[in-house]
Amino acid sequence: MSKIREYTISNCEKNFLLKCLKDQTRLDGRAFDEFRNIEIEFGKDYGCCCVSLGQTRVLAQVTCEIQVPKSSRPSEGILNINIELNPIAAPNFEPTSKNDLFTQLNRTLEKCLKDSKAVDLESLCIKMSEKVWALRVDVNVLNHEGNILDCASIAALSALHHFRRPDVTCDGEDFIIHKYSQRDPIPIVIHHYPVCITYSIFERGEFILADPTLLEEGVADAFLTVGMNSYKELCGLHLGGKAELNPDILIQITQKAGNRAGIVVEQIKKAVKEENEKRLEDKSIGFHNKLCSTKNIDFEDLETCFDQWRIAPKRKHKDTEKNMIGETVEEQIQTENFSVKIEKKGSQSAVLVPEEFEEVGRVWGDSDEDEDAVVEIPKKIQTVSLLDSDSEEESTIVLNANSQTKKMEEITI
Amino acid sequence: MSRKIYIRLATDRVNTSVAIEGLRAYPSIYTPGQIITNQNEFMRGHGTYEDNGLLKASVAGVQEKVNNLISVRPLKSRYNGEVGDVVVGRITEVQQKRWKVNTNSRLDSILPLSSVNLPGGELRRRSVEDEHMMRNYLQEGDLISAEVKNVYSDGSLSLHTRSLKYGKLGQGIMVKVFPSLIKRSKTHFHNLPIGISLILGTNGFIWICPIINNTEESVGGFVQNLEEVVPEITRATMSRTRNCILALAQSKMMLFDTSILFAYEESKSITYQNY
Amino acid sequence: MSRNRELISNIGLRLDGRRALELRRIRCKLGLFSEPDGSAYIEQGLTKVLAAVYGPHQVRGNRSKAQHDCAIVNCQFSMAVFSTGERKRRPRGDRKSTEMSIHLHQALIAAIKVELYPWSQIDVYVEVLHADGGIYPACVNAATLALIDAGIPLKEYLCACTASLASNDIPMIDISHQEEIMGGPTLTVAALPMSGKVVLLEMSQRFHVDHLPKVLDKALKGCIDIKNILDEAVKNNVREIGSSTGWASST
Amino acid sequence: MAESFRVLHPIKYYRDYIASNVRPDGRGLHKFRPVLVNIGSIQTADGSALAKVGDTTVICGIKAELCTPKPECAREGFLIPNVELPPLCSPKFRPGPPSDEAQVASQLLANIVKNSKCINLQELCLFPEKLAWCLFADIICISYDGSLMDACIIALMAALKSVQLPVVDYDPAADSRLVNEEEKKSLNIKSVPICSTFSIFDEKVVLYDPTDEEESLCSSTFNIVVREDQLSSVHKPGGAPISDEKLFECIKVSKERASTICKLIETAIHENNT
Amino acid sequence: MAKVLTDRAYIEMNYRPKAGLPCVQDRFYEAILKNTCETALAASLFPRASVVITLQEMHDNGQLISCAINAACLACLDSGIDMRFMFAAMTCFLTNNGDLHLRTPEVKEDIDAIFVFVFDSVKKNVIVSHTEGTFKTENYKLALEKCREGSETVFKFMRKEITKE
Repeated sequence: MSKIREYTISNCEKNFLLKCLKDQTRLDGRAFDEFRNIEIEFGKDYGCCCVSLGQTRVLAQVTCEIQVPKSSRPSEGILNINIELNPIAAPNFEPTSKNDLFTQLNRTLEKCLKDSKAVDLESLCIKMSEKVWALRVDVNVLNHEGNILDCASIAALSALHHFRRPDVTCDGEDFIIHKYSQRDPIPIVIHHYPVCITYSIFERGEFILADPTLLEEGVADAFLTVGMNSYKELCGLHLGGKAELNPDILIQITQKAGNRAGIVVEQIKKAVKEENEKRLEDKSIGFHNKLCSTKNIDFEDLETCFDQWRIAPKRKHKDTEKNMIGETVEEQIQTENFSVKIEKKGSQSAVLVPEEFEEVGRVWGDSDEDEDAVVEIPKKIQTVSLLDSDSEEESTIVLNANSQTKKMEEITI
Repeated sequence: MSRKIYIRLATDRVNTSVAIEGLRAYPSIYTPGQIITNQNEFMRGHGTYEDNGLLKASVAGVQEKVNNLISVRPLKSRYNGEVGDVVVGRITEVQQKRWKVNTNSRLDSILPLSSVNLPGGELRRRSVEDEHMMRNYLQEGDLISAEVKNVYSDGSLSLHTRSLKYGKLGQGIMVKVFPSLIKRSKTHFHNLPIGISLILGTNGFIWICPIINNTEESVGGFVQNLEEVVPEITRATMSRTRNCILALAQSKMMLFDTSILFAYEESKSITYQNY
Repeated sequence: MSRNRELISNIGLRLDGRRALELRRIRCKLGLFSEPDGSAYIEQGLTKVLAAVYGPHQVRGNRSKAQHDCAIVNCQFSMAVFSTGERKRRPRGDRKSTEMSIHLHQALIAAIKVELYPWSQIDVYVEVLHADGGIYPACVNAATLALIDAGIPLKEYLCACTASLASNDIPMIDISHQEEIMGGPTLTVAALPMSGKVVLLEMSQRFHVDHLPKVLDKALKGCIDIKNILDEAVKNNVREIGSSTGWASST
Repeated sequence: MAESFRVLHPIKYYRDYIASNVRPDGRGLHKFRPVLVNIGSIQTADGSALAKVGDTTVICGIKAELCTPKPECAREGFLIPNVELPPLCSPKFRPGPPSDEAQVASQLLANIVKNSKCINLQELCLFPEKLAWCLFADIICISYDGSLMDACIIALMAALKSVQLPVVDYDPAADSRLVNEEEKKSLNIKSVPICSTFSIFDEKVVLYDPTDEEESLCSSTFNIVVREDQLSSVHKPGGAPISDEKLFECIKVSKERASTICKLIETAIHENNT
Repeated sequence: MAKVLTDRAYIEMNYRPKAGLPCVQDRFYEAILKNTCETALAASLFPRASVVITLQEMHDNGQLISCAINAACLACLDSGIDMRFMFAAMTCFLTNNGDLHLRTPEVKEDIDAIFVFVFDSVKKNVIVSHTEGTFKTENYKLALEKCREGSETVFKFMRKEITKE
């Protein structure tokens, strides 16, 4: 399928943006080091959250299952992180392709969360070198409006923080996995909370913008992603693109990122805490709060609910209903009873021939020849299968061809 | 075959340089990023760039100065075509009204249909039939010798074969060396006294073939005589020449008729085993 | 953190006997092969990397990729199956190698003067023969040498170096594999050392942001040292070729 | 002439035929093709059957393996149906990983097996949490000419009926198993679901048991699975809408057909045993 | 390029589960969704084009496939692509005491069969029928009627939603 090409930015857009930057203005009116708003919502399941950073939106879900640990680390659980770039987020994304952006996003997030040992993997061990919990964080990008990485890292971290795994008790040999309803599930132990903070670099470091939008991403020379936790510890750092940056600018940015990290982590923790309290109080939870609470579906509620999910502004559209079909079904189906006969065709096979068929019987007529063919088929298979089990398939094909040629002959006659 | 084989890492390799160290003063060598001058009366040539009012080198090589023009010439690079160069190339594509030729340049060169000698007179208009016949004249994979007619702004070359000495090549050997090893001289077509003919393409492609009697000139150089049997002695000479050229290239010696002849003479003392 | 203390001994020596700011031995060679336009081999300690450059040449394969204003740079990183302790089953194509290729590409386009070659393509192939820590820097340095050998214009040398933090205090450079697995944080820097610009920065594990300036500073110093070594090798190479060809010039 | 007309204007070609209540292969609109069942075709499998519906030929081989049950359902064994559509059965399939069509067919088959409860999975369990049979039912299509599901289910059910499993003695204390190859027993097949395929041509004419060509020209194809006198699946995955009366007409027809095919399978099995 | 159809638009359907990689079950849903949209969209108006519809599961609280189909219909309406009719999906549950419910029963074990129907908005004919479990024809008939009634509400909602603003 010829795919929609990657979004190319026209020269005038690019020049306009750069010119605005020279006037110390960003197109959306933010200050250079201002970030977009973060919104964190949690789903009904444990470890499910939806994070939006401005218009960029991702959905994260943590799942767990029991696996055999890696032989190199027998006492550690497994953490897998996967960011999926759906065509739902941007038309040029493909559901299956693993492009450069995909690799880079996944690796950077992996470094930020996994290599910095944010999750206590040892607490996920059930039995040394036999059973451990394998956590899987799936991040689905719902809308791409720049800076997927920051959004994904917040979502992944919130989801991990929110997630509860089922409790497991050991009963001698057997392990009992308790359902959520039986025993209180256990949260994941997180040592520290690292988030990614991305800056885009323009004109070789002349302008540095925090949290770039899609357009800004397209124009920027390079990106600096800082993985940072609330203790201002670096957990992964990546500068890439066509960058040429002075080290002192770099250090300056990382310092700034430290402050930002504190704010973001605070927000994540607060959101999770509020959510957990809600759960305790048995308040309605999940994305469609209002929908769940009302017994009868009310239009107003549905609307507000859908409005929350509406991302793109509404378009006017023409009345589609007039194009609908208006054909009437005229034909009547005649009822009929089957009169069929089942013929025994030699050993181990039988044929069902509808009687009407014999009347029509042009192709399928039961002439002697045809009957012979039908009888012969199983015999052939039988003999071959006795001799050599591997060649059954081939022989069957041959025999099928046989019957076909028979058919052909009849037609020609 | 019980010969011992020595495998060494590249760092242990001995360069087969035949130069005598310290015989003469080195010209000034520049490496990428090195400042050439801070005076701005000089003009920026190839291999240099300006950065904050400083003229810096962008390649590793020697400085060349013509009046105010400063350039740095790398001792090894892809072929940079100049008008009038003799090149040997390979047809990679037949397009409408032109052929694409690989000449070891950074972009494929172009041989327009209007720049070849067609059979039956030079000053004929190119008709539609000629366009259809293009693949009959030259097809993908054919080797040609040609001259650079024009260099376009993007660096691609336009070639022509409008002389009887250019055109399709027949039987022979092609050797590929670095273009900078070919010495530019008055003529790049040599009939060596050892009974072979050489075309030293400035693009680093060298063509070795038996001496051809100029009989089929009238057809405009689109005929390959593949029937003619080249005697074994000529073949041996050709192969020996080829090996000499490779040996010279290996030791980074400049290639021109004299150096190849000398190498050939020198190699005679080493007999080869006839398998 | 207790592990980190072992990285550097009381008398300031590392596991392999180096001092904190000492590079491993670098040996390199240019122009190994005749088929590529440029090739180079580099050894940094036990890490051995081969690089080959083809081009600039006409864009092959997907022609729509060609750019009207600059050359496209195609990088491929691969590791020989025998380069690591365990046999590596997938020498290229897994997430880490793809990431390496991407990072190599990002660093190289910052150094190569791509704007000189419209519609062209430059291929850079790197093969790690022996991996002993600091693979990425070795690849970058080898690629730089191969590009210089191919006569492709660069802004300046592109050098890369790793740095780490021992005892949570002492920066050290050029991390070996042994030190990598002992678990210190690793900062990889690719820089244009002459102008002191950072081109690519990569970090794994964690350390406090306050340590970054000094670690980065030492890594950049490492880059400068590497640049000096490479420069020497390049000059020798030019001298050698020059004297064999008799400094012949077209004029 | 007729052949080129068929290639150039297939829909028109069919319309002309259908207008006179007959299909190009000579069948009436509401006629099924002959069905052939052959049991025990593959000796290496624990159970096997070949089914032919018209030219559609599939072969099903069942291999049984011992495995540990899943912790979630510790008292159940497994029956895993898998439909393969190799390139040899029709030019429209390409080599490589299973096509979407094959995946959908496998899933549909798994659904039917689950819905019709034709086999009690608990009977496949030998010892809770420790040992169970896992039946891999691989169905390979040898020739594809429409109504794939009909053939697949007949082959699967016939093969299941022919399965002979060795008796296994399991000692949970010592975790030892003893497979007695001498003594074999058949599976307890509780019911036989039978599938019938229908197509809707031009959004109004229902064709029974369509061929491949008819399926591709029709705007909708649907299956009705009948188990004894009950329905176990009415699967219409989109396509042209159908009116209720036609739908229920088809349900009625498929019930009648199911009983005859059940008898057919019984006859074949009986033949096998004698 | 291989998927280009010369006489109508190619409809590509992507169904993404919330967690993990897409499995066979998701392909099955994809096939139903794709066939439904192919019928409803006036694809012949856009030859050689492609329409990509991506659905992302957000939360599964039962009736997932119905929800996905209705979402696809709303998304198609929102995109302004020409359609022949709207479609709406309804799920119906048959419990072991023989009752039919449009809401997911609390206890899973009570469910005997599940019916999913999709109707067109013009003649209210059946586009999709998907069932789970075994049931009698009468039950099927009743479920069909019940769902058809229920689909009215969904159509009403869709109309209101698109004419809003």
